[in-house]
Amino acid sequence: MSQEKHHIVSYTTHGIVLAVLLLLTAASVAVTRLEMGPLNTLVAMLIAGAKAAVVLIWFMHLKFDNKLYTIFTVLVLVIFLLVMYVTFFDYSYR
Amino acid sequence: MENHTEHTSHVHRDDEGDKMGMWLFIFTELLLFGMLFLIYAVYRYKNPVAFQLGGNELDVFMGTFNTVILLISSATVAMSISAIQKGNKKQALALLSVTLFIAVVFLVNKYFEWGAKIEYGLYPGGDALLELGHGTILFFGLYYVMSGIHALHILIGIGLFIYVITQIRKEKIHSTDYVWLENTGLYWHLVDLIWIFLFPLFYLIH
Amino acid sequence: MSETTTSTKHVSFLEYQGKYKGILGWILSTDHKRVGLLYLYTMLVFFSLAAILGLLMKLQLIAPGYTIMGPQTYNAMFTVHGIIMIFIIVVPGLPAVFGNFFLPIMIGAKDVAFPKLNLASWWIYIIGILVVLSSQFIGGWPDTGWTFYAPYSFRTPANVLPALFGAFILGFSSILTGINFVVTIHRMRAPGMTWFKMPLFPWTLYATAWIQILATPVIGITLLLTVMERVLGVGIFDPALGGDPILYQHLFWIYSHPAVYIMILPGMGAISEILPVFSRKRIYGYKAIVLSSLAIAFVGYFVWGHHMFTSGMSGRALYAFSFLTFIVAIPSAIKVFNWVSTMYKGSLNLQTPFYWATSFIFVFMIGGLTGLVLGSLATNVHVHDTHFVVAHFHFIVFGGTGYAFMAALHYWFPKMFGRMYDATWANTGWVVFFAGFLTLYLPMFALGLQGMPRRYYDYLPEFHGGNIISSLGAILMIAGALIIIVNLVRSSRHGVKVSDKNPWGGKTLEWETDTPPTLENWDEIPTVSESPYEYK
Amino acid sequence: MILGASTFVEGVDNAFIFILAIAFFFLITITGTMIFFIWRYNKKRNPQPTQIKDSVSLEITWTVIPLILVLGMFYYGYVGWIPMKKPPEEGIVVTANARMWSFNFRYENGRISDKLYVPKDTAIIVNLNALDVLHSFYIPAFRLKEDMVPGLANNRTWFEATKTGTYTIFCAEYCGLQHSYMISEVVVMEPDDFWAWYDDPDAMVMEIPDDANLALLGRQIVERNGCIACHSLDGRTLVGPTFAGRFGETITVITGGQQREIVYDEEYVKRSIYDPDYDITEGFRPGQMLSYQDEITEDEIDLIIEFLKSLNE
Repeated sequence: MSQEKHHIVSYTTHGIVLAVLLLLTAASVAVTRLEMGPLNTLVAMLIAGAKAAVVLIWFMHLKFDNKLYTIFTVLVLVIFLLVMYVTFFDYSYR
Repeated sequence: MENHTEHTSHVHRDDEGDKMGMWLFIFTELLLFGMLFLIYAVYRYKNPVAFQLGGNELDVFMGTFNTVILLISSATVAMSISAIQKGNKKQALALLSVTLFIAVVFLVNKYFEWGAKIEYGLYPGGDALLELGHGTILFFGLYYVMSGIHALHILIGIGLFIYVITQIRKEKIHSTDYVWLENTGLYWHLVDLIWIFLFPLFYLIH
Repeated sequence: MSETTTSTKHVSFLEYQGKYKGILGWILSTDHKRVGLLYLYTMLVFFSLAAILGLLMKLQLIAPGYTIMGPQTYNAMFTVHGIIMIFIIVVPGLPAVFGNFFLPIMIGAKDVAFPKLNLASWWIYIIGILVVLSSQFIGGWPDTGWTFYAPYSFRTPANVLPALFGAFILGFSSILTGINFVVTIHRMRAPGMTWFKMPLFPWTLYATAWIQILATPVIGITLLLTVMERVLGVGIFDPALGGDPILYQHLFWIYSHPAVYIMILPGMGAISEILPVFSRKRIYGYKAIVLSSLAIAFVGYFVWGHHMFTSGMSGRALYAFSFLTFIVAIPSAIKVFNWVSTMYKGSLNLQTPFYWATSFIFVFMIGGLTGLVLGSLATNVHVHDTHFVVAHFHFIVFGGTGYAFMAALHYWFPKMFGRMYDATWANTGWVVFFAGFLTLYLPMFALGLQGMPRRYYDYLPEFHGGNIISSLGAILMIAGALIIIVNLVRSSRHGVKVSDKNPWGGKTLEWETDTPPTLENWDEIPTVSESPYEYK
Repeated sequence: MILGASTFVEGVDNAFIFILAIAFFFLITITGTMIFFIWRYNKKRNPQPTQIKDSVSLEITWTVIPLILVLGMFYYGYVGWIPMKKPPEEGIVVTANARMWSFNFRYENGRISDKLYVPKDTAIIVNLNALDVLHSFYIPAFRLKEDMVPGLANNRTWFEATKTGTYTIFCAEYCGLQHSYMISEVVVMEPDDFWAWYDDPDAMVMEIPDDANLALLGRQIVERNGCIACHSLDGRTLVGPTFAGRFGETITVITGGQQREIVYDEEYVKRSIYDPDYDITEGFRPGQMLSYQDEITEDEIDLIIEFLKSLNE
């Protein structure tokens, strides 16, 4: 019952994914040199978010696995972000 | 009533279940680090200038280097799963050894990075740090706590890789039973995932 | 020969002789039922200890001033009482005991998904307990209260580290149980048992397990940071170094409010099992109860701030939290209405579990309705941190979880031990306990309204009246608890044997196994076609 | 309800009445229904159960009605609370200092008192200042409570008393050993009386008449600063060493990790007040007392010494 067929990800795919991740890292470091004020943080977080998504989808096989894991992951992220949001109800208005 | 040995305690194998368990564990880790990120966000919000200055103290090159090698190690671990699925034991072992090596290099880097800071007195309770303002104390407090807990996870990862490598050698992990490797891989990606956020937060944003 | 084979096949899990004999056969057994009982026995021991501490505290409060102990002892006692009751008894509570024992059986599985991990989580639990209690031998008891509020928890000269570490370790045990249950429910339901044919107790365990997985790490890191604060002085919560003590409270309650639902949800599940059986009726509003459990689990994450209405948070955060708190009250109300409706036109079998279940509804209502007083901003400011809060959460955590635990214990007792308890003693115990409970906690509401703060070693003369009644109630309640425990412990060894698979006439799967169940519960995994509680 | 003496009382009590009325209604109705069911549908009276279908409309009904009611509760709670968060522009500003385990109150003209004296019908803005750990400023009669958080900027509250009299101030946030003794009083006076007290020059400048009882004045300072929460006057050991019968004795202290014998003299008393951790009396723990550097003047210390001397008699 446990031996459902598994998708084997090719080395090429992994290579491309790694290349993308390294590029994003380089972009992230490069962008810091620009002076954009508070936008810096936003851009850095967006790039980090993109990298995280790439790792989750390809390296962690969310793309190929049971969709349940994707649902769980999204749910967990939603809860975390909401907790963060609600906390800032305090700090932004103090 | 002595002889019940014929009763075989059922060998229940459910790779999908094992993987689900690992994912759930990863969620607990995400929330654990998530709360550290929450603390970071709050203090950055309250002490923007001190956090910028604190970031300047850290070595961007070291951070970038560690990020790059950690990403590579994530790729090698992912590839090792493909290798084992194809039944290619040798390649899998080679890829895992690379990962293990990188994990050790990461820790060595961390050791030197921390060592340099501690020499300056930039550690919790250290003289140099106490002279700086509250915001900087918080920045370095968080830096040590977050990268420290992350390093602890790397250490655990090293243990897991050693275990998995020996199991592959013993043919306990092979092309039809590799959930241990898969779960170790998931764990390692988690470690990578956290670093992906730690890196810009501490080293990059000025 | 043929006879021996049948008897070996149907030997109960209590008598089954595995690799190890005697006590080792228990503490090294991965059988989910034995693990469940291990938790039960451990909890019995520590519940008794913490209850004695509670009684001593009430005796100290019977009159103003020094009665039987000094303030340091008193402060240590309410701290240890809180830590044991919260982290060792009610958080693991129903999931660890009845969840372990009955979840696999109720969904038609042979064991949980990870039996070894299950045993490991009991061992981690024991280690956690030992670490907590070790403080007594290495530097004395902590005196921070179970909340470990910053900055007192790292300013006090008392010995706080073992308690912090112990609670941290206990968290791991809780997480592992949660992971185990979620995977078990996803992967091991019997053929035909779709999600909406699953009984309600497993449903609430499922919701609970998710909270255990997602909330427990929050307290883990918070406790760890407090340890680091004490040992290294990292400054994260220390106002002297720029830290914000209110952030500690945020983190603490981000876990500890959902933890209240870890405590109460499985109790609600157990009540939802018991009422239909003793009413001989289908549970009213099955789907409403399921959905409200999930809703509670989800919304419960975002209401933690109502523990902090006077903490110095921003005003906007305050009314956001107050609003969400009122929203989360609704699912509980829905459950109460459905339970009462289940009794309507039933054929009520007035037995001990039914008494516990109905008294659960009563005390839970008091707890819930006084919760509304605490959720509303204006009233909260007055009664926050007073005896009103103490009364409220004892009504929820003890009145809710505790009564549900008792109901579940009296309900499943014959299945677990293959013996029946003495019903007269059980009912007597219930009456005495119930009376004592109300006498103990109701006056606290009045004391809180009058303004008596909590965690008070001594009080002004104007609070004397309420405290006398309350303390006498404590004595009565402990007497009731004693009757109940003695009756159950005695009956588990000497009670009348029950061989009937289904003494109460329940419809869920656990009543189709042998009494007590065999090692793997089933000779053959059952197939499910009907939804649970299909009474005709 | 209980005694109320501030402008907040009405709003808070209205919320109490609204919520408690609904709560009692539901508690009594539902419990009554349960008891009725147990009587009417028990096995003897009703041997055959009747199965009933779930009704979506009923579920919706008992979701919506409670929802409306709790929104009403939210509203009452909000309305009763919002004035607490809006201190008026003008009023008497008092700084409340809390430390383990005493309060004191500093007025704008520099006057310090261990009780909070306020005029009736006047807005009092209280800056909350915690020196060590969390405390909470709680006046039940005013329906007022706000935590005192060390390091928190703009930590304040306000009230306007409506009745003269004396009301208790509690510390509601657990703060250690003597938490339950951390009590003070707010004295509400007629405005004229208050201003007379406030402007009383004798209390401002310490002019000690020749025939004054110095020890008694010292005792007042000791009490005002809450010293006796930790230092007993009758020889009992509390958090710190007792005051009784010590002055002039030779005592054993730990100074910088070294044990030494010193005389309990004027110099020692002063050092212990301004730098409490310098000498720790044997058998006691450091870190328990904060410096009173800015709160007790040297002149006052002289009076305290007179008081300590008087305890030897």
